Amino acid sequence: MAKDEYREFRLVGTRPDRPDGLDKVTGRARYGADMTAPGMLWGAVVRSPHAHARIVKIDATKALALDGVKSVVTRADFPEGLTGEDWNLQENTIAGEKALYDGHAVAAVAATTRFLAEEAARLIEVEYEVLPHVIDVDEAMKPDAPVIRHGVSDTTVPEGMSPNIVRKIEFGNGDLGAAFAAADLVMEKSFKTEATHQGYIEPHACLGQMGSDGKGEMWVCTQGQWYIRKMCSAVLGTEASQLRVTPSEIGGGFGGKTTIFMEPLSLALSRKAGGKPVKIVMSRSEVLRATGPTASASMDVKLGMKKDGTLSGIQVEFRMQGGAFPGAPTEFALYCGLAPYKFGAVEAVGYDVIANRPRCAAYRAPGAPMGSFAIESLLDEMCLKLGLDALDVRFKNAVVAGDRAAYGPKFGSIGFVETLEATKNHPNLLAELGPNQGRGIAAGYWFNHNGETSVSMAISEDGTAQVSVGTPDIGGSRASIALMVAETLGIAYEDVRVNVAETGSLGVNEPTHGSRATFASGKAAVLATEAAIKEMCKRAANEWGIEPDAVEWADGAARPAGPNAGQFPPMTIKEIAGAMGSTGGPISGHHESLPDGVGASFGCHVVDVEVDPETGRTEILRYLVVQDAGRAIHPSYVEGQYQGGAAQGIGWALNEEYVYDDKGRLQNSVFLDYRVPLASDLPKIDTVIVEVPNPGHPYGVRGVGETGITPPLPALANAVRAATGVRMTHLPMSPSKVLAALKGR
Amino acid sequence: MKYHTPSSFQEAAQIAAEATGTTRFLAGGTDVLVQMRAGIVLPDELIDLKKIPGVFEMTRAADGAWRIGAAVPGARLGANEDLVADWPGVVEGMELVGSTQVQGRATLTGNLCNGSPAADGVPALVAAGATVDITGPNGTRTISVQDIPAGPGKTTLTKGEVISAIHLPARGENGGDAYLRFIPRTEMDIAVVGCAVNLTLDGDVITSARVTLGAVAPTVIVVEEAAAAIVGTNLDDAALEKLASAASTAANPISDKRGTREFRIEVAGVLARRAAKIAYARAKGE
Amino acid sequence: MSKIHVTTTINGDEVEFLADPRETLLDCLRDHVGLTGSKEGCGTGDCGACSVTVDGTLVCSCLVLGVEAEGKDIRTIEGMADGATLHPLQRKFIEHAALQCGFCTPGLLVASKALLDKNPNPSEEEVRYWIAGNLCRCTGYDKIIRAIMDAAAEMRGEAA
Amino acid sequence: MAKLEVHLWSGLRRFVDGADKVEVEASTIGTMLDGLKETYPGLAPIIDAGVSVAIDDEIVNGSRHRQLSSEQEIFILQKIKGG
Repeated sequence: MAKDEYREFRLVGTRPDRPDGLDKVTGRARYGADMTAPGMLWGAVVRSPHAHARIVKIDATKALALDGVKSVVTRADFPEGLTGEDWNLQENTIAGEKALYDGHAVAAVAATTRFLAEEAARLIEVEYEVLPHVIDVDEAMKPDAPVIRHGVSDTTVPEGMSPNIVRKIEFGNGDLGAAFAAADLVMEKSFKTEATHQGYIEPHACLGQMGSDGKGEMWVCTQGQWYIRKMCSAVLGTEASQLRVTPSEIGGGFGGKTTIFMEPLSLALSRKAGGKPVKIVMSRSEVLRATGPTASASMDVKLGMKKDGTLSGIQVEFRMQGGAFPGAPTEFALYCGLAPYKFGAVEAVGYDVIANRPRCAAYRAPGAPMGSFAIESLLDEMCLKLGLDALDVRFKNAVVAGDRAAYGPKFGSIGFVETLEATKNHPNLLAELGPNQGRGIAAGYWFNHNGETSVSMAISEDGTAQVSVGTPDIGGSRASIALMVAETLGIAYEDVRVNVAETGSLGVNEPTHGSRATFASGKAAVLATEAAIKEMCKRAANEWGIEPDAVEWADGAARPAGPNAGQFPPMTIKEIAGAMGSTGGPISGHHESLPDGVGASFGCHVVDVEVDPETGRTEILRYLVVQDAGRAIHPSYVEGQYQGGAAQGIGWALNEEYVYDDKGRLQNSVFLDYRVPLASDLPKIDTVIVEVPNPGHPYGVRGVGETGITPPLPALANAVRAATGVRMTHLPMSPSKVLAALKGR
Repeated sequence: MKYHTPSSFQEAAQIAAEATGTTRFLAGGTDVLVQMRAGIVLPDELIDLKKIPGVFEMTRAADGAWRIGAAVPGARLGANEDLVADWPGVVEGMELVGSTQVQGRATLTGNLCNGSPAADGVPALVAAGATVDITGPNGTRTISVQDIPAGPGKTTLTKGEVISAIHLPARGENGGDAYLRFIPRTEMDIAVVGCAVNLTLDGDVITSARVTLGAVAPTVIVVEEAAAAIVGTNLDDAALEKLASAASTAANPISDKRGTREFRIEVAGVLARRAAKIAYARAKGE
Repeated sequence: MSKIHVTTTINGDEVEFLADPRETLLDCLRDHVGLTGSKEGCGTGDCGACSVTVDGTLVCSCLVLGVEAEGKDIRTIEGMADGATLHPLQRKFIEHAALQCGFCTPGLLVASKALLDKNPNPSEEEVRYWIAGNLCRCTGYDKIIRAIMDAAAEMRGEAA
Repeated sequence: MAKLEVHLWSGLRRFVDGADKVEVEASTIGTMLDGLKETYPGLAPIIDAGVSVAIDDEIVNGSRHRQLSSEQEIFILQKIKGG
């Protein structure tokens, strides 16, 4: 798509109020738990207290004897014979033969009140035979580790390895031996990161209704209503089109709301209770025990560097557990961790491993933060060893368009060097540091994603526009899409209303994931708008009696062009829309595709910390995010993504982690002990939006949501190293760990 | 669950004494409601003390001693300038409990009765030598705060007994107290280690001291050796080192999700040193 | 389980409801009174999404029983605007893009209003500590802090 | 139909007799993947489970009907989506 980098825009790049702002500051916006329905029942879920146990018997007699208890479901109420990912989804929704992790659902109950449902859940008796369990990824890979399930491994796993290793990823190029021989310094280190949770403040909630005919309705907080529809239908054995899913406003997702958890349970309970709607709202503890989280990782890196900072070769092995099912994002950890630099020779090996933990869900640039932590940490350590400037070394090895990524293909238009330039010029790099203070720098990368996209727009009788998109607005995408449509149409921003549609009114859309909403729905909305503009030009041409090709659209009006230029006064969108009932009927535009032209985004973060040498506590003094946005449609929400990603990365680096006891039970399933960053923990987060427009998008957009969580992990580790002289290789860098490292224990 | 709103502590004690099922007293509710929500405690009888006259009162007697009603929330302690002037350590301990929102409800009495070894409100109360009034089915008694905690989640209160007020002694001249805790974040966490120091001076010399530690043993502990290390000194570096060492030696913590045993032992000494400096400065009126 | 009749004032209006004594004020607001602006993010007083004021005191409504509302003056997010006129904090939150998903927003607005009612000129640090019990996972708090500081300045009559 | 050169990640090489790239006659992404599966049955489960295809400097998901030419550089990658 042709696009002029120096185009000036009327609206793109401005910062108007978001369309849903008023609803969201007045409490009117309706989220997952805010919907009720006549005759509604409340659902509650019985969850395994064991990390790994055979389910011997489930007896719901006492629960069903309570007045007001309307239905109980177990795995027996779900169809048999599912395979592959459908089976994984069903098994994770409700355990079959075995409970695979602490918090795994084993039964569910619906009753007339929430208290009654909870009481009934407590009365459902489940007999378990507790089995040996395994939590840690390296433990799970050992030949004698307890086996979660046999037959999960795909054909990439060599014979003779533990059945818990379900996938092996290998790629590479060049002669590693020669590369290391040519290096002036070769170092190797091992790194670990613990599992963290997306930590959205809104717990999962849904209101589901399904009759015995398999027709159903669902109101749910989700990043993707069509995914909910497809997955629920698969798990229940019903037809997708018979289930209509309406997305509520969504209270955060970060990848964690791209899949199903208890949604099929509400439908199954409803179906069994004569079609009464069933609402299920998870507690925070259920959210932490049974949804999300991300994978934990154990990683080895060996890197070769020349005296001048040139990288000569890298060898990495990443092992990641993603819970009791395949899907740890090991390949993304490898791809993204290796993406920023020309490494010379590369040898990369990864393992996807299962363990007795909740099934990992996507979390903002899945895998990338772990990979970057390992590689950027070692890179930093080697810069220190060779006395090189960390930013200079990154410049020297940075990939540019046309360079080949470590995982194979070449990069298209990217803005990594521009991002490093902007970092270098930022005043934060000149701030003086005191005792026990240190500065850390790290880069990060995310591919960005296109995904199935279907958008409709229609011109209203008064010349305003409505746009229906399938990607829930999780952070201001209504505003960015309205800006692009209004820009394209030449009308006011306020004259565009963007609706997030339910599954009945558009073709299939993938969720708001992969940083795709403003890129993909935005691009489709612009193309849909161009289709409507073409029709409006045709209407004007008909009125003027000239060829449609001889009409152009500018500033919200059709204008005769070419030989007809100036022959007629412009016909405004209001005039065309007002007459459309008598000129051929409604005017609308539609676009559906897998949009091409995805543009990747690089970022660079700089953090200054102070570490208390007596307690190991890390305080963040200042924080800088620099990232390529392609073009910022609504810069405030681009900055918001940068700041939010940084904050989540800071939490991951310093305090957040899943803590298990020796029985494999999660020890910190409340926000009191799952420590996400607080307002008082953070400084202002400075941002620089770099704009290297993406040629694949009509306004140059690159996805911006995910890259920002990638650099904080290594940036913080590098800063702590600078402040203390101690290299932390195991996240989180909790005070206990840092103090122990300082004391040389 | 039955919800009671007695109009006297005698009535409250009576209801509790006669109850056959699980009973909980409700003041601020910031522990009880959390336990109810999580299904850890499902009371049959919930006895709300807030309708009892005087439970929100906070008074300083002519001799300088304080009486703090059972339902006075943390935010009101901090808002009382006289109390802050007399017992800043007690106030800062309570004010560290939870968020601003929790401060609107949580009480010192509740913090004490919850029985958590990590309760932030308790070490400074013990260091101050505070006492509590207890009403039971057989009358009232007054005991030291130190004698209330009996282990994690446990108190020495017997069936039907309820605390009606907390007493702090008169501050007197040249005294100061301080409480510090260590948490990983800046707010909202449970103490990994807590330490309170209460001392009095004659000129620059410490004449008496009490040092207490939280979260390093099943209950709050009073570290006599730590106090002895600084009494008779002007808190010089040697005294501070001895204090820190005594605090670390006295700590006998567990390793858990909030911190390791080694970390707690080490930091107990660090906090003792830091808290003592603050208390000393306060005693000098600095 | 017998229910208890509660008469209370919410956002200036007298309201009656029947509460199961186990229900929190948050449950009652959401399920009996139809005020779903206050959110439950944790149920343990750790996230602040359910913040309301009771007789002027900022609390987590998940840590107050519904029956305790008897005779009290409750203020929620739904009562923050004066009719069609937004409170300056509400306006500044929109203007500064201080919300992404918006789920924590009602609680943050109620909490920050309680701060400005008490202290019209807080420092950034005071704001950060006052709202430490209001978790936001989307924004990193930066724009929230800017919005509160700007609203405070405007309310003091200072130019932003 | 064109003769396409397709690069594989090295973990797949044992299904194609150790080669790091293979040739296949095809005109679109779909026929290229089908051709690979037919010639190298070991690749079938991997491809069926979902892969992304990089064409020159762009990573493409879905789009079986996208035209390919022998001048393009083609890589098979693990399927990419995101959070």
